[in-house]
Amino acid sequence: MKDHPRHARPHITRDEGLIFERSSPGKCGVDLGAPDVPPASASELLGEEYYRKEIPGFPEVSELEVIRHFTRLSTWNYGVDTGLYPLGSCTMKYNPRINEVVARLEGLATDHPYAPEEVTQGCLKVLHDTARCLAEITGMDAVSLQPAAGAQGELSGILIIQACLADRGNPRKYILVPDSAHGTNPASVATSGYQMRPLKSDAHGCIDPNELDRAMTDEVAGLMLTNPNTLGIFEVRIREICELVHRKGGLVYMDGANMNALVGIARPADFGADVMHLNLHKTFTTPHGGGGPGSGPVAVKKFLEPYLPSPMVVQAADGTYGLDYNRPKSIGRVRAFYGNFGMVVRALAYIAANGGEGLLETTQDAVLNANYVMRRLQDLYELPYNEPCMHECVLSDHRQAARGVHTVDIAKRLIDYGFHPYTTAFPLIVQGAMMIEPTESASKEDLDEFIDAMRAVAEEVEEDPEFVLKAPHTTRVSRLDEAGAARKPILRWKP
Amino acid sequence: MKDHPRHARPHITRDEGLIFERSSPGKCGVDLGAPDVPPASASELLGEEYYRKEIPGFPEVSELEVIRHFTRLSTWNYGVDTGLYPLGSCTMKYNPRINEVVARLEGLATDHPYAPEEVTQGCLKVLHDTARCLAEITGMDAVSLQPAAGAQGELSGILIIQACLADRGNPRKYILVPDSAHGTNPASVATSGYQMRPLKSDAHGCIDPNELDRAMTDEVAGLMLTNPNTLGIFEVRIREICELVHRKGGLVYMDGANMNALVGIARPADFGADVMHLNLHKTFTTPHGGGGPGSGPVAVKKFLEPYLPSPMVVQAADGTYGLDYNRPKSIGRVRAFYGNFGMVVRALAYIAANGGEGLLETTQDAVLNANYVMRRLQDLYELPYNEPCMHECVLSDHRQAARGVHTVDIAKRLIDYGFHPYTTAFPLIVQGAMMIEPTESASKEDLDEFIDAMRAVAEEVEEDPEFVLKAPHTTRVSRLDEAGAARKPILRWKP
Amino acid sequence: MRYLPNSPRDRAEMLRALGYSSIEELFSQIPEQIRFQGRLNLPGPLSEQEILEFFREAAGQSARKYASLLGAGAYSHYRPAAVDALLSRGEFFTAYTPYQAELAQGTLQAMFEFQTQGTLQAMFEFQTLIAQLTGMEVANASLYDGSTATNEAVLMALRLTRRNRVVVAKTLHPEYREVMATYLRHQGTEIVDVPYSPSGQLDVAALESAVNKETAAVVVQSPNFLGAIERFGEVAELVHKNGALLVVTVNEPLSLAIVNPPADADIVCGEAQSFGVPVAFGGPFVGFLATREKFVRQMPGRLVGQTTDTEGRRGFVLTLATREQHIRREKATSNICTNQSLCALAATIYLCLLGKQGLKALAEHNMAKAHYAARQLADVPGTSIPFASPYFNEFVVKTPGNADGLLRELQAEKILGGVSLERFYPELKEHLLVCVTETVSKATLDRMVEVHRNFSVRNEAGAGARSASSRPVGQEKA
Amino acid sequence: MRYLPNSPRDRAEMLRALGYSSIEELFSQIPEQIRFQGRLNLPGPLSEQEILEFFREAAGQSARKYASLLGAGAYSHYRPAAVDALLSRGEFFTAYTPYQAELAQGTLQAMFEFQTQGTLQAMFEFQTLIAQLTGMEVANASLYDGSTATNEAVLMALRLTRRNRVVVAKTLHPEYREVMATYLRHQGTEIVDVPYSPSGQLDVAALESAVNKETAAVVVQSPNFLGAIERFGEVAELVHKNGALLVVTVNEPLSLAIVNPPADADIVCGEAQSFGVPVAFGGPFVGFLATREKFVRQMPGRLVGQTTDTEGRRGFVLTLATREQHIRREKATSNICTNQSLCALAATIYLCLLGKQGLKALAEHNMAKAHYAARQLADVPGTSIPFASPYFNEFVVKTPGNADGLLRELQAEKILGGVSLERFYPELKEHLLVCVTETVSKATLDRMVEVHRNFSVRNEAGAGARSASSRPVGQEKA
Ligand SMILES: Cc1ncc(COP(=O)(O)O)c(C=O)c1O
Ligand SMILES: Cc1ncc(COP(=O)(O)O)c(C=O)c1O
Repeated sequence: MKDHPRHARPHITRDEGLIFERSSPGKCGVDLGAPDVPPASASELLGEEYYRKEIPGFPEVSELEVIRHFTRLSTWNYGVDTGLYPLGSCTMKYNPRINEVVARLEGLATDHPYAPEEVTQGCLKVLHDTARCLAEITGMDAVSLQPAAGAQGELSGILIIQACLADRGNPRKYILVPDSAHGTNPASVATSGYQMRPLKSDAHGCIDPNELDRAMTDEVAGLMLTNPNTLGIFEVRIREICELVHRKGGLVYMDGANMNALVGIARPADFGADVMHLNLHKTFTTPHGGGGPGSGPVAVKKFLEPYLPSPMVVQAADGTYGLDYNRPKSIGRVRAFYGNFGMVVRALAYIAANGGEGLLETTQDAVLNANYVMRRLQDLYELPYNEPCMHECVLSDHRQAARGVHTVDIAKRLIDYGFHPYTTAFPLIVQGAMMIEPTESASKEDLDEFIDAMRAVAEEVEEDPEFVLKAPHTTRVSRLDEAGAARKPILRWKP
Repeated sequence: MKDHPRHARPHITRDEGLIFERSSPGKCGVDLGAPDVPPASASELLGEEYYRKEIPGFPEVSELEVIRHFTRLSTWNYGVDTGLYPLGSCTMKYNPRINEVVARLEGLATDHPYAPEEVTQGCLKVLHDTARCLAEITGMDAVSLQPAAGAQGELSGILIIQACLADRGNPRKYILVPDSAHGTNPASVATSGYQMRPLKSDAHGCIDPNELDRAMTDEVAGLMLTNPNTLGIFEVRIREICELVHRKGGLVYMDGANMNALVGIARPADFGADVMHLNLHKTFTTPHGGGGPGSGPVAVKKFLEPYLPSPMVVQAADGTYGLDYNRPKSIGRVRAFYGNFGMVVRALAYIAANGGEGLLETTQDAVLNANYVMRRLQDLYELPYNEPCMHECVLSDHRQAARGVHTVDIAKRLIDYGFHPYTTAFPLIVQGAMMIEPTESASKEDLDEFIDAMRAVAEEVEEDPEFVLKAPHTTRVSRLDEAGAARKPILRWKP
Repeated sequence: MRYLPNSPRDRAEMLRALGYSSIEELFSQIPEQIRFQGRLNLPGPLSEQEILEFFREAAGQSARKYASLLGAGAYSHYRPAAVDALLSRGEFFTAYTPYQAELAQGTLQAMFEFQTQGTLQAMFEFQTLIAQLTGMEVANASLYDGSTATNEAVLMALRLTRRNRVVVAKTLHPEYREVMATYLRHQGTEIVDVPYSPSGQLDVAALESAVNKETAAVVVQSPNFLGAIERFGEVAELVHKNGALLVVTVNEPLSLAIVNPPADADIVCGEAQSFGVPVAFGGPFVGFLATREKFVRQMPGRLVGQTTDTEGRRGFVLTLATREQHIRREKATSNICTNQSLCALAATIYLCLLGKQGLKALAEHNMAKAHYAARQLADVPGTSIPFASPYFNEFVVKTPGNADGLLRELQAEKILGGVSLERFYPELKEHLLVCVTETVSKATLDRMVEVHRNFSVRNEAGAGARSASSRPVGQEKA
Repeated sequence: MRYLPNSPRDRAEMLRALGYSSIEELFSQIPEQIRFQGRLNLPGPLSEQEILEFFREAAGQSARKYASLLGAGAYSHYRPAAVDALLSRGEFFTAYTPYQAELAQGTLQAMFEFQTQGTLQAMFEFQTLIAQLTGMEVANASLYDGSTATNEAVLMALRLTRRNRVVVAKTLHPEYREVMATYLRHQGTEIVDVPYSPSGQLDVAALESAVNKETAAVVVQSPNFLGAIERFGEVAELVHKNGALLVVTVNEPLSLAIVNPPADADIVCGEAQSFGVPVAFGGPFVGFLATREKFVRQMPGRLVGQTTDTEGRRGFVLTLATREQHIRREKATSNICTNQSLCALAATIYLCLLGKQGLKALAEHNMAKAHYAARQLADVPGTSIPFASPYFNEFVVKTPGNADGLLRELQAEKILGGVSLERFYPELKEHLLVCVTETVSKATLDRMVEVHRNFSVRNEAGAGARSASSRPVGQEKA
């Protein structure tokens, strides 16, 4: 088989067992010293009934060992800092370092949520400013920063629709969700108490207005759509679609996870969405952190503002900020306190670093990059929906599957080439989907390397499919036994 | 060949070219904005004669690319954070994280050396406190924190001897340096203007008092010794040795690079040293940083205090701190400002974290670890000087060399086992030296793994010397062409 | 823009390759009338130095100069430097969730474990640590926060019991109760409150009458919102007798280092912010949920499992993903996707650093300080500690006058003296919830007591019907 | 102790393996009389929280609340967040020098390049960046600081020319001159000073008479200690005509982004602290030394070279180690071993971030600010800018009265207004050295000028022999 140029090589990395296996009695990673108050015997204060003698199996290690342990673990990870992370739908963009600095400033990182408003004006201002910026970017009128992640933003939004329609007399029963939707959409609908009704996409991967017209009965509360949709395609008839829903007494929820395609280009409020969420951990550069924390602000049109979660941050006439709990129509709280504040700080820092022009340039690069990848790969990989794409593109393994190699296998082989794989298996409407979102954080150089790798793998599939099926060949672990893990789950260490 | 258990495996790592190769015109990793003063044309202010249009070849990259570039480079390094670093004579111990925090505190990290003393009392206090601690630890009476590293500490100390003897009437001509000494010792002597006279070690690897007696003529200004010496052996006749030098009108300089063996156990001033340096980047946990910065304070007995570098930090009767420049007998400055202050902050944090007891426990662990390694390896590797060791031990490749495998080869093979090698080729008095300093930062578990690896390599040398000679087998690069590099040096990138 | 790695030349080349003559053409499919024509009215562009100045300014308008006795679900503990040093490694904080899995050829195939083994192993350790702390068998890899974790526990109990009625202690954090109300409102679930007894603990008699055979779960917090550590023996019996599940919420889990975990609980959930996660104005925090092994298939959120690779080496994967939204969509056990991984990592690092001895010592340290403060306050004439049950680092103090007034006086002394309880419990008008952690010095506590004393003296003088209002509050109808 | 990874059990097992019954026995070879018997009188042990408090206290007694116009070899520039984020990676800051090499079987074999390729490549980039900035052919991988770099340059020139006389501009940083005096005193080297001219630049006539055929090097700083940018054409000619080497020191190398490098110099050395290294009360900083290729074998300090591995892949090694102390011992080109690697890495990261455009823009920014300040000051009656030569971000201002008094007045306004020059140049009694970087706001500059104005008004009023003292200082005998 031809030896294709790769942009990665194996290098020795340390093994590292579980921290519990390093433990030895008497070690400790902190020294606390004596308290400055008279000592008190916890066992006496608590008495036998309550007093716990020890936590069996808890680790005992020194500070150094903790540093080594997690440093070593970290080296087995791949992050945006490592390289291109073209994971479709995840918007793995650069996480600016200044954001990490400002989020850790004493005051912002330390203020207590129940401290009096007059001593937390800085935090409140950050919340208020960010809400205002997000309203400007989406064209919406009001924003709550409370939801902890996208899925919670979705739930909040659906509950808002419910509250509004209930106020109008009938909350109705169903929410329409296109079959291309992200898994959280149907799950959030289910959590809200609505029932989900799927909506079939048309030949262009988009919502079919006729289909929608049929589905949009008076039992349907609204439509939950994603724009650009999960194929990376802009719903060109969006206006018509929203009007249709509105005409039939429904409301339009927009999943804003793909806003990286639209910032500065088009505003959901302008094309008809009534309520939407944003993922600060996608569009607004707050780090994914290996799975969170995220932040999923929900933005609404004026008429939905009364339903937003409580409390809201408000600015008084004298310029001071405060929390407004007097919101009788609110859906209530979706979590404790005011949201993932630390993420909000980072998002605001990102917005301010860019300004309007910077954000527009960012969107342009994101879309340019995705189109470049799509066009340079479509001769070797099937392009199921041949439309200009926005921030991401979806190819498929159709041709490779004929040789027994599927999207997952190609993804794993990419690892040997030094890349994090694209998203596989999503959206569900594309069999063998390969969903590629380079984001604006990829340079042309990165993309060319990635494209070369993808093309090389396509060749390998022709020449030696078995080899690809066994990939990756250069990682610390080889293919793991998933089935065994699920059959007899081992979910914790035991001595 | 037997497959020995290894504590490391290869894992894919990204390639990364030179930053210059990523450059593309118009990119920039910062945005400065406009100055808040009226703009000025540098080209006009400077005129053609002075004005530089551009720096040819200078890189142009985005912030993200800088992050990726250096993150990737870092993954090719091995640090104390990665694992055991038994590099003899280097004292590669844990660098506490709190030290990094306090050294970066605004005020300590930002004060200007020429700011008035009344507004820099905090920095001056840190210098003063640290000097006092180091005096206590060494038993010396005065300490200057000015020298930038060990070698500069050595030079300062030798110049102090020179100044003192000159004051006494005759600076003399020679300094005696044992043949086991670190390379900086003879180099520092040469820099001072003295001439170096080597002193042969005795059968125990120590200074031979008879030999010393012969060598210690009235042309000899003093003895520069290391204790424990570079074999890790405590000079048991140190008192006698110092007395001899003193009796013959000389002074004793002690290289304190090995103080990790002595803190809390013995004080150089108590056993006769007149002047010494410390390596804060060894004994006192300031990070090595891939080659510095270090800090090499010089400590002296009372009678040598007048000769210490200028200025000295002093405390006035009212408790305030200041700089004393009025030091007519001083050897002068050895560098600008007051020393590597940032390193001093870290060292003080380390001392305070430990207190006296902690430092003693540290020394004990360091010595225990070294003896443990020595005793568990001496059946397979030659132990040229069979003495109890202090903080490090020196074995040799004598037996392995018979099969054509040398210390360097064994060192390189250790890399495949997941370890950083020990020090090779030093001290010079041991042919094929393998100098192992585990430090107190190695746990028994680490040592057992290391010992297993060393034993496994010894077996491999027996079974398949060729394989060991080609090691390492698991690193990104294989053996590099040193000779070619030196013959036609390429010392910079060119377009 | 400094974050963008494409140069103008790169862009031009790519456009050319695509056959476009301008960047505008990329967006030509978007109908003209819905294109945004204006300029976004946003701050910036700012240089990094300007960003720093902006947020420094904001950070300056904070409570950072105040000593804080605020707890109530957000606890200030010292965060060792190693925590942030490790979290700041790009491989951790810039990685994605290792969550994708595909149902391929009938089996589930995970995709990203090769490049997220670090996070996966750390999450496995988190699960273990939480299981150890709570005394449960298994724990998941985090939920949003204590409030949603409690809510998810309730949803889980509804699924497990197929019942639709929940009994909740009034001393569950009031905001957690609000969250539950939001989520359950539309499920038609009945929520029944149980008051606290005069000791501050759950009113067991009231519980007895509240719990019945339709009850899915009983939810109790410990230490509860009033600081009281609950006793579970009788409670658990009552709950289980009715076939319901006992859900215990812990939002100051440091207590678990010296307080027995609720061994008879079915689900122990809560908030792990105390473990190395900054208070940060209330988020991001980190919810946890631990339970018995037999309930694992109804757990919400991600689970990391141990397995082996083809060469027999240990490795970690996300497992039981068929519970999750990306596989099961509307039938998933929860809609959660992104969770609080990095905060869970912080907690993992923190717990490893402190370890068995350190965590216990710290808990004792907190307890000693809180009890010192409470004793001093109890000595202030007119001021009392109304609840007699054992407490950890948080307790209620009753003042002889308007609590908000007292808080203002403390504030003038640069002390945030506690949370006024009236806001959450109208019957607790003159009561403050006071939390004392290791971050508060004895000197501050003494100063705090002085302010209380002065306040008491002044209010005692003017007080008329004092004896009436000092009757233990628990006896009032809750 | 929290840093120690051995448990009591580990220690006991190891002692047992060694046949010792106590840890004390490990030290039995040390004669009793020289064993330290007492307890070290040291602070601590402190918890991490206490350490933080101690240093916060110290940091509080600092000038951090002051705006600073201090330069003089230590420059406050904004440090982008990426610099510390990258330096803080353990693989960089906890690694050792990749310096060991052995002369084995007649050839030099380096040992540690396998595990330090990252540092090696970064240092190769540092060398390249310094060479580009200085316009020289090659640069080394750092020296201690600007002062020792200058001194090493002189020592190098002594070796290259085999002469023993050095001519030094009086406007070389006074502390650099002191360092040189310390090092050269014992080499019997003659040091000759050359004064500055009325313009602030080197007095070329004086240089002409000072330099001769015994002269090894002429050392000139630019911008010099008075802020003046030197012109080198004539100087270089003079130096080279005499067979000497021209050593140019630059300690504000940001100037090199808009000021032509001294193309005719033989060695350009100095201080790179400006590039992302904190001022930190004067250290650690980072010295650099660049020169012509033909002099490379006399260079001090480490050099990283590019080479290839057995498979033809590019790699980096420390090269020409036969110049260094660990190989050559007393015959080494310098005694330096540990250098300033991490600071050099900071500078490398910083320079990559700013890059061609950013560095130039920043230099222009500095220049605009400094010139604004100087113009405003020049407008203050009685205050003047005595030296007419071009300057970058630092200049001398002459005040109509006691400079220290003026500085105290500025200090009262929370401004550190400059360095009083009298301390270094007795003839410059009423002169201040003022440095203006991008970190100082216009508002601060305006406030500073106001203080000058008030000071001038007061002093002008009382001044008698003012006209005499305002004559350009350069004309006084230096
Ligand atoms: C299109 C889409 N919608 C919603 C979500 C859910 O967001 P979160 O993970 O923040 O809950 C995602 C995230 O993966 C997504 O890609
Ligand atoms: C024994 C000994 N002496 C002196 C030194 C020189 O110290 P530095 O590298 O700080 O100049 C070293 C450092 O390697 C050493 O090991």
